[in-house]
This record gives sequence, C-alpha cells and structure tokens, in this order.
Amino acid sequence: MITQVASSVESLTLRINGKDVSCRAGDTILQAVRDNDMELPTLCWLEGLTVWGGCRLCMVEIAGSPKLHAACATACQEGMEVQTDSDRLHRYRRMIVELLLAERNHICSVCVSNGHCELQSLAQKLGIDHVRFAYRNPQLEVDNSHDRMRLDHNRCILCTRCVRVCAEVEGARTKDVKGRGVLAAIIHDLDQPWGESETCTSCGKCVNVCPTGALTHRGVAVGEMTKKLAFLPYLTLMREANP
Amino acid sequence: MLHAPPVTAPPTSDKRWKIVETVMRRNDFEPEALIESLHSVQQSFGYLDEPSMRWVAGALHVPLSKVYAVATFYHFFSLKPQGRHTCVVCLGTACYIKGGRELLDEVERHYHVQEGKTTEDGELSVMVARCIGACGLAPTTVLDGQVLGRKTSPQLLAAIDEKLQRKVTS
Amino acid sequence: MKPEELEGLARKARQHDERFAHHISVCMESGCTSSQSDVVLAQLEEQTQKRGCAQKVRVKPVGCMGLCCNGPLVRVDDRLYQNVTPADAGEIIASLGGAAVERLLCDTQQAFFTKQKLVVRENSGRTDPEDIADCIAHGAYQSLLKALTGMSPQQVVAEISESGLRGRGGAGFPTGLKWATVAKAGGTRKYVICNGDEGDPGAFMDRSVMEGDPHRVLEGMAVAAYAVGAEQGVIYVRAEYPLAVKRLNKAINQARRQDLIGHEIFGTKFNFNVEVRLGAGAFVCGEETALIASVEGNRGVPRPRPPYPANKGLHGCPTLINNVETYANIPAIINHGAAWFGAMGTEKSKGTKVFALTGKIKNSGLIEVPMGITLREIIFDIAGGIPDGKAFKAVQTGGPSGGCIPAAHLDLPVEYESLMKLGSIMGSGGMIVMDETSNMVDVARFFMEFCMTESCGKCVPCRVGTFEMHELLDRICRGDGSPHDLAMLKELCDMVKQTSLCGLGQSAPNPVLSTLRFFEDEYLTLIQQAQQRRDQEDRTADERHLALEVLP
Amino acid sequence: MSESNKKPTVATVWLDGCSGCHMSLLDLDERLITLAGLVDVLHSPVVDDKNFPARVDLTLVEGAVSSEEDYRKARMIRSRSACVLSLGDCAVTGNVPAMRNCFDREALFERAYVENASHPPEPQQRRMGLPVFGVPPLRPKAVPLHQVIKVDVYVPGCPPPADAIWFALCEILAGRTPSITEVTRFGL
Repeated sequence: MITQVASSVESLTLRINGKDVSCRAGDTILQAVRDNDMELPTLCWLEGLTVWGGCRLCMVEIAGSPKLHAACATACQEGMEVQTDSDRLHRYRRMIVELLLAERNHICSVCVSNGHCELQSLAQKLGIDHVRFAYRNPQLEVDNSHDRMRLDHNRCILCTRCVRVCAEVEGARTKDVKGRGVLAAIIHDLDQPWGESETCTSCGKCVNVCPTGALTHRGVAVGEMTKKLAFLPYLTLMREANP
Repeated sequence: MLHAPPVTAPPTSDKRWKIVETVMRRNDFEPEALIESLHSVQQSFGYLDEPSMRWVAGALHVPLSKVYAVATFYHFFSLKPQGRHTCVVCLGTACYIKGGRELLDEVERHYHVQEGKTTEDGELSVMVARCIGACGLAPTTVLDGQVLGRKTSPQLLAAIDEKLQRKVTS
Repeated sequence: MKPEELEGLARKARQHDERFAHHISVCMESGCTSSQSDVVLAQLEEQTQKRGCAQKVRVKPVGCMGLCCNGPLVRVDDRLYQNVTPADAGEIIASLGGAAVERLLCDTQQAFFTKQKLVVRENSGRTDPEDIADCIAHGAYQSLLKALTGMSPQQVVAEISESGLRGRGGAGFPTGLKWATVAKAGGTRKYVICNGDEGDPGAFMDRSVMEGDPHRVLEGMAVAAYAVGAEQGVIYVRAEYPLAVKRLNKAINQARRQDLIGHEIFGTKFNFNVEVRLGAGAFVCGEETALIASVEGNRGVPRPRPPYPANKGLHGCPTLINNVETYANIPAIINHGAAWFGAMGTEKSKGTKVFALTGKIKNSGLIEVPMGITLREIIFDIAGGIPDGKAFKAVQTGGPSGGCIPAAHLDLPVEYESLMKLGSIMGSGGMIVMDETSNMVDVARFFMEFCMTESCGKCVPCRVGTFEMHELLDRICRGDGSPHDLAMLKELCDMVKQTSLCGLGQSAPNPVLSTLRFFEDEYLTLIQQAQQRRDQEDRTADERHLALEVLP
Repeated sequence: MSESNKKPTVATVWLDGCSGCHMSLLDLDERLITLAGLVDVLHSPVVDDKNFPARVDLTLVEGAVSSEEDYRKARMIRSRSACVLSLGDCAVTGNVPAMRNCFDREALFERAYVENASHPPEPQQRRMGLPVFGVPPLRPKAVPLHQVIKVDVYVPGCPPPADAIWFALCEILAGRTPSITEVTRFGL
C-alpha cells in the first residue's frame, strides 16, 4: 500500500492481537491492522473511498468496551488493545456473509464473475459451506441498456462502492440508492436505464470497484471478469501529492 | 455563496409552481431545502412526477439521482398520483392489537386494492400509517384527512362508500 | 422586550382573565378535534352569544387534559366534562353557576388524575397554545428570563446536571453531561435540535406537548442554546403531526414578534433563532445522526460514531440533540431549582415521565407520573385495569426497541435501570397493555415487521437480519416452525444486536428477546404443533405409498 | 460408521438436479475401485438396484427439492439414512433450479408450456391449471435439501470437484466432519 509518511505526524502505539504495533495518529484500526500484515475481512471499505461502515464485517473487540467497533470507522488511540479475531467475531462474520448470500440471487455457478468475486472468496475463507437462512429469491432486473457495461441487481450487495466512486472520484454523481431496507437498489439519475443517463461519463470506475458480478463489462466471457482496483489509491495519492 | 435563480423555468405554466419556488427561495436555493421543496410539490400536486423532480434538482443544484433517492426513501412522498379519496389505516401498536389489521384486510378485500396502491378507477387510495398519534381512539383510520376513531369494519366501509357515493351522486 | 415588560404582559393577561366569571376550556389537540371538539368549541361560543353572557364567560381552546379515550374533554371552572357532543353546548352554558350536567361529569378525583404529578404537562389543558399572552400569564419564558439575566451558561449547565435529568427520548443519557460536552466543544457555530420525530407507534406524548404547550418547547430550547453557546435551533417534527407543525410555527412567529426569539433577547447579548423542519415518514430519523442527515436534506441514513453529534453534528458543527419532553422539563428545573426536581423520582431516575397509555385498558390517554411508580399502580389504578373482564398478560414499553413485561413483574418500579434489567427500555413512553387474548409471538412478529420496513438498509445485519428474523417469526406463527428455526432466531437476535450500526438495528431484537424470555412456551407450543403436523403428513404419505419404492 | 465388520453402506439419489454431480462422482476414475473396496453402494441411479434400502449408513443427495416427489423422497431418505450428505450447489443452495422461485408457478407454466410451446395446449386443458397427473406437482419454491430435512455434511460446488468428493468421503469414513471449504466453494 503506497502511503507517504509525513515527518511531522506523530505516531501511536497500540496492541493488536497481543502484538505491539505503531501507527500514525488519525489512522483507523483497519489501516493499522493491514499495515502490520494482519487479516481483517472487509466488503464495503475500499482504500481511496470515504468510509461507509455498512457491511459490519470488520468489527473488532476493544478492551474496556462492551460493544464491538467497526475497524474501518474507529480511530486508533494510544494504548488501545484490539482483538481482531475471536470465536464470537468469526460467528458474526459468517452470519453476515450468509445473510448477504440469502438476500438476493447469488448463483455463483452461472455468474459472470464466478471465481473473481470478493463475496464468493470471503464465503470460502470463512468456511461457509451452506446458508442457514431462507433465500429471499427476489425478482430483480438486469440493466443491459448501456452499450459497454451492465448492472445486474441480483448480484448487488448494496455496498455503495459504486455510488461513492461516482460521487467522490469521478464527480458525476449519476449513481445513488433508492428506497429503504431490503427493497433498496442502485439507480442512475431518476431511476432511468443506465444507457439513457445524461450524467454518466461511462468512465467504468464503478465497474472496477464493484466487489461482485453486479457491475460488469459486457462481452467478457464468464470467469474472465477481472477488475483493476489499483487505480483508486493511485488516484487519491496523486491528488494529495499534486493538489 | 450566492445562488443563481432557478436555471430552468417550471415545467408548466401552472401557478402552483410559484408555491414551490417560494419555499426554495425562502431557503435561498440551498441543497438542504430538498425535503421541504419535495413536500411543497407533493402538497401542491399530490405526488412527485419526473418533471417536478428534474426542476427541483436543477433549482437546488442537487444531483438527479439524489432527488430520486430522497423521494423514494421517505414513506410520505408518492411517485404515483393519489386516488381522489385516500383511506389511511393506522397500524401502530395500539391500533394493531385493537384490530387495525382486520380493518385493513376488510378494506382491501372490499375494494380489491392492495395497501399502498390505488383502485383502477383512481377513486380510492388505501395506505398504512405507522402511528398518527390518536391512540386513545384505536383502531383509527383517516378518511380524506378526517380522523375516524374506534370504527368497526362495517362502519368504516359505510363511511368510505358514502365518500365514494357522494362523489358519484353529487 | 425588556425583562420588566414580560411581567407587565403577564399582569395584563391575568387581568383580562379575571374579568370573566366563568372559564370554559375545550381540548383542541388532534385526538379530541378528530371527535369534533372544534365544533363543540364553536357551539359553546355561539351559545354564550345567544344567551348574552359572552362578556362573563371565556371559552378557550387548550391542550390535552389526559383522558383521551373520553374526548372531547371540556373543563368548566373546576368541573370536567367528557364525551361532550356539540349538542351538549346549550346545556353546559345553562348549567353555569348552578348544578353540573351530571351525565357528562368526569370524576376528577379518580386515580387517573390524583396519582399523576404534572411538571411537563402543568400548563397542558390550562393555557391556549395559540395565544402567547395566555401562556406568559401562566409563567411562560420566566425560566429564560431567569437564566439570561441571573445565571451564566456554566451555572445553567450545572443546574441541569445537578437535577439528575436524563434524556426522555429513550436511552436516558444524562442531559447535563450532554450539555456540558456541547458547551465545551469548540467552534463558533453550534446548533440545538429538538427531536420531535416520535416514531414509536403507540406513543403520542411529544405530539401533545408540541400541540398543547409549544412555547414550553421553545423556552427549553432557548435556555439550552444559551447554556451551550448556540444561536440556531431546529425542531424536527414528523410529517404525521400537521397540527403540531402549525402550532409550533405560530408560536415561533408570536415569540419573534414579542422579541422572545431573535436578537438580543431581554436586552442581553444572546440571540436565538429557531425553525421547524418537517420529517417525511422514516422511523430511523429518530436516531440522531439520521435526523441530522434528514435536516440536511438527505436520506435519513445514520453514520458511524464517533464523532458524536455533540462534537461534529449538523453541518459538521457541535450540535445538541434532545427529545421534546427533555426540553419541556427545563423551564420547571430552572424555575424551581435542581433540588426540587431531584426530590421527585428515584435515586438514579429523577423527575417525572409522561406515558401514552393505550391498548386493552379502560382509561387510555396521557399521564405524567413520578419515576419509581410501579407498573401495577399505572395499569390497575390509573388506567383502571383491563376491560371486559379479561386478564392482564403483558405491557409493552419502549416501542419497537423495547420489550414486553409479564404479570410477574407488575410490582417493578418504572425507571431506566429496572426496565433495562428486564430486557425492555423506558423508550419515549409508549405503554401498550395486552390482555390474555394477545398472542405474544404475533406481537414479536408485528414489531419485527415494523423494524424490517423501517430499516434504512445501510448495514447488512439490520437490513437482512430483520427480514430473516421476520421470516422465522412468520413461519413459527403460521404453524410451520421447527426447533432449528427457534435456534436460528436466537442466534440472529444476538448478532443483529451486537453488530448493527445504529440503535434501530441494535434494539430491533429486543421485542423478540423479551417475548422469548417471558413467553417462550407460546413459541414452543406453536413449534410442537408444526412438528406433529409434519409427522402426521409423513405417515399419511407413507400409507399412500406416494412414489416411495419405485425410483428412477 | 457402523461398528460391525460389514462395509458401510452408501446410497446416492438425485432430486431436481442435472446429474452433473454424479458425473463428478464418476470422475473419481480409478479411485472408484478403492471406494468399492471400502463401501457397498446399495442404491444409485448409476447402479442397477432401483429400490431404496430400508437402512443405509450414508446417502449422497444431489439436486434441489422442487416437486412433491422430491419432498417425499427427501423425508424418506432422512428417516432411513444415518448420515445425509448434500452433494453439489443445487442441494446445498438451490442453485439454478431455485432461479424460478421469484416467479409464481402459473406464470412459469404459461411462459414455458404455452407462449414458447410449438403446440400450445388446447384452451380447456389450460383451464385445468398446473399438471398433477403423471408428473409430480411442483412446489411453490425449489429449496435446498437442508430446508426440508436435517443434513449432516455439505459438499458445495457446481459440480464439486472429484477430489472434493473423495476428500469428503474419506473424512466421513474416518468418522470426521470434513472442513470442505478447503477443497471447494460455491460455483467453481
């Protein structure tokens, strides 16, 4: 991860999983964990985008606090003691991914992102061999109106990475979320077909940041749906380095 | 930051747009006034259609997607025209345990309409409210803005028929 | 307005009042107006004209007098009439000075009234909410005067902390501590927000305060603004309360005309402006960061905390957010002092609490009782017990974030900690009583369906967790449940409670957990019945040899 | 597994699936011979015996529960099997068969057997509604096996690779529950 360490920034020391580590003041626990090559699952967080805090996969235990804390949204404090993995946390993460798999139609075998999906690989890493909840099987459309890109609502997990990259990096603000609860969905402008959007610049950043097979390039064969994510930290760094 | 006056003229020459424009001007076209403006559109025209959302977006410099996202987030805004008459059945806790659910089922069966929808002839919209704060009169319904307390199914159906009939006979 | 002018205005209004021999107050809140109390008022005025005693009789619209189920309520001097119809107007005017109209009389010595202790609702039913002079005559803006001229902001904060007042919105966070945090926060611009979203179904206390005594809310907010160093206030009112919005706006305009709101109030350097912001139907907007997002014209979606609104709230500035009822307590505390307030209630829960009593009880309406009163007193004395000879089964407090308390705990003192120990919460004050006919699993499903449809959809545990819990509850209610479903329901409740981003998700499992804790037998019988049905089906299928032996 | 010196008995069944998982089972190739040495396959679509045994130690079930016949078979299998294994994504998640769940059965019948049919049925046949004679009636939803009966072992994958099936069988025969996600995952 390319991060510039400004000399004047003072650093903090804290303990993660029993190991003493240091990080820059203002860093979140997630950054500290990943700077020290430790594992923490995430889906809605993406370096270069603002914090959303919706998937709740990065919850950690902090000594002295009865509640769990989202590592992506909690700043490190001096002397903090963080536990990133425990039986309880593992159980909760499994259930969150099971809930996602049950919410919409995640049929990996016929999905264009089969083998390149963060949700699929996370399910495997967490040891999920079946979903214990009833499947919702909602009836959702596939928006094929754009000539180069496609939005398949059946695969969407509402992590809003696409909404954030469109607003914060591209600046078009074409995408947003309509409705509430399980009926919420990604829209373009006034919920028009993507191809008819008058604000979309067709830059493709949303496709690249989408963790699943919801946003894909058209015409790419099944299983070859690789996505380039490195552009985002690079863009942010370039902006900071050359304001 | 001085806001330029609304870029585009209102969608139609209808004078009710003036009401909406005054609400926006009172908040000097701040993006923050989005919900207030949508409220005034709904009160003036009964629902939010595409031209009105597009015009409000332009006037407040708010992305189109955000106007639609806000309009569909809140239960109060409707994107479809309302029926000439509206029947809101309260399903707050007090009304629910005093038979609100049965009242709603009765109305839905009698007028062949689903909650949240309008009858084909556009006469009657049936909606559910979470709580309208008149729990002392549970189960309560609101017929065209008028609160009816402690009504049994036959009484409620009669009141609605009367509203509809009056529409037909007058 | 200079300080002495306030007293002058009060004196003038009182003199105007004394000219009348008789005072008739008609409840004009939306509960009673929906039973035509406005027509009753018009008829009474017409009758005074007709009988030529208009100069001697003052007919006044007022706020709620508590016993909503017997509305419209009309107070004539010291008598209280209930279920008044427009036709009764003539009889009432005729009875002035003589014998009361027996059939309408409401016993004001019954426990419903005598066991109450009015602090927040002391003026409700006494003052005309749409006439500032009448309110000032009954002491409105006295505490603001006392605070601005006699106390420093720090002293005001200290007084509130010392009083032991805790947030009336539901969680019971110490108000003094919150004020102190906002006061300490840096920055030139600060905000004071009044949370009038009151999304809990079955709760209408805030509506009554906003409709019945709007100036009290404005005064409480002004004192709070002075204490924390804010100059701009916002009252966030839900769209389902149009009358409250109308009354608040009218009160703001009247206060502004009297210079009680605006620039250099009472000639001091303190400016305070307040405006009403309308909700649009989203229960989640009761949560403070969602409320702020809604005031800023966005989707009411909460954001991670910290930073807490006290440090970084509306437009990124330090923001104080309190509930309507919390602000309505402030004038009393400033006027009568922290010790007076601290004498009421229990050791950790000071003062009084307004409850909306509804459901299967005789007297349904609004009551204000000291903290520490037992549930039994509320339900059987004040509320008059369960009608139609049915047995009490449970009382639900705290709305969708609360729980159900069974008969075994009726002697529980009503206060924050004791309710929490039983898996419920004080909540905003909704208190729904259920009798033996209520099915607790269905009640749990009702609240879960509510949370499912009101979830903002941002975080996965709440968005999908409430759906799956509702699915499981629905299956159990339909007689299709299995022991596995019950185990999954419990596991989901734990996960959603621990990992949800905001209070809605964290407390959505409470009704399920509390019905499981006290009424698990109802769940088990439903599941047993489903199990027997399935086994029976298997046996009949075996007998019918349905596609058993021959397999492809 | 069973303590008597007799070899553990195995059965395999397919419900609403495409038999791809059975093909993957056959992909064990030479290991089939070692398997035959370890277990007795009493019943399977790929062996001759057509009657499901009264008792069996391990049953591998492929395919989602989509029709009444599937449902009955699943209930029957559970009552006669000591250990039930969900083989492949259809049994584990509902997979492709479950893609019909968001439509109601009348719409399915209309689309598949009327609109798209070269010889659509006569009107009075259509009025008889969904077919129930000679064809097991369709249940409202195609659901994974574990929503109908208790399942002991899951082997996801579409199809689960032969090595994953081999790993699962060896672990079960050794009396352990396989941590299957080391060798397979949904999809594949």
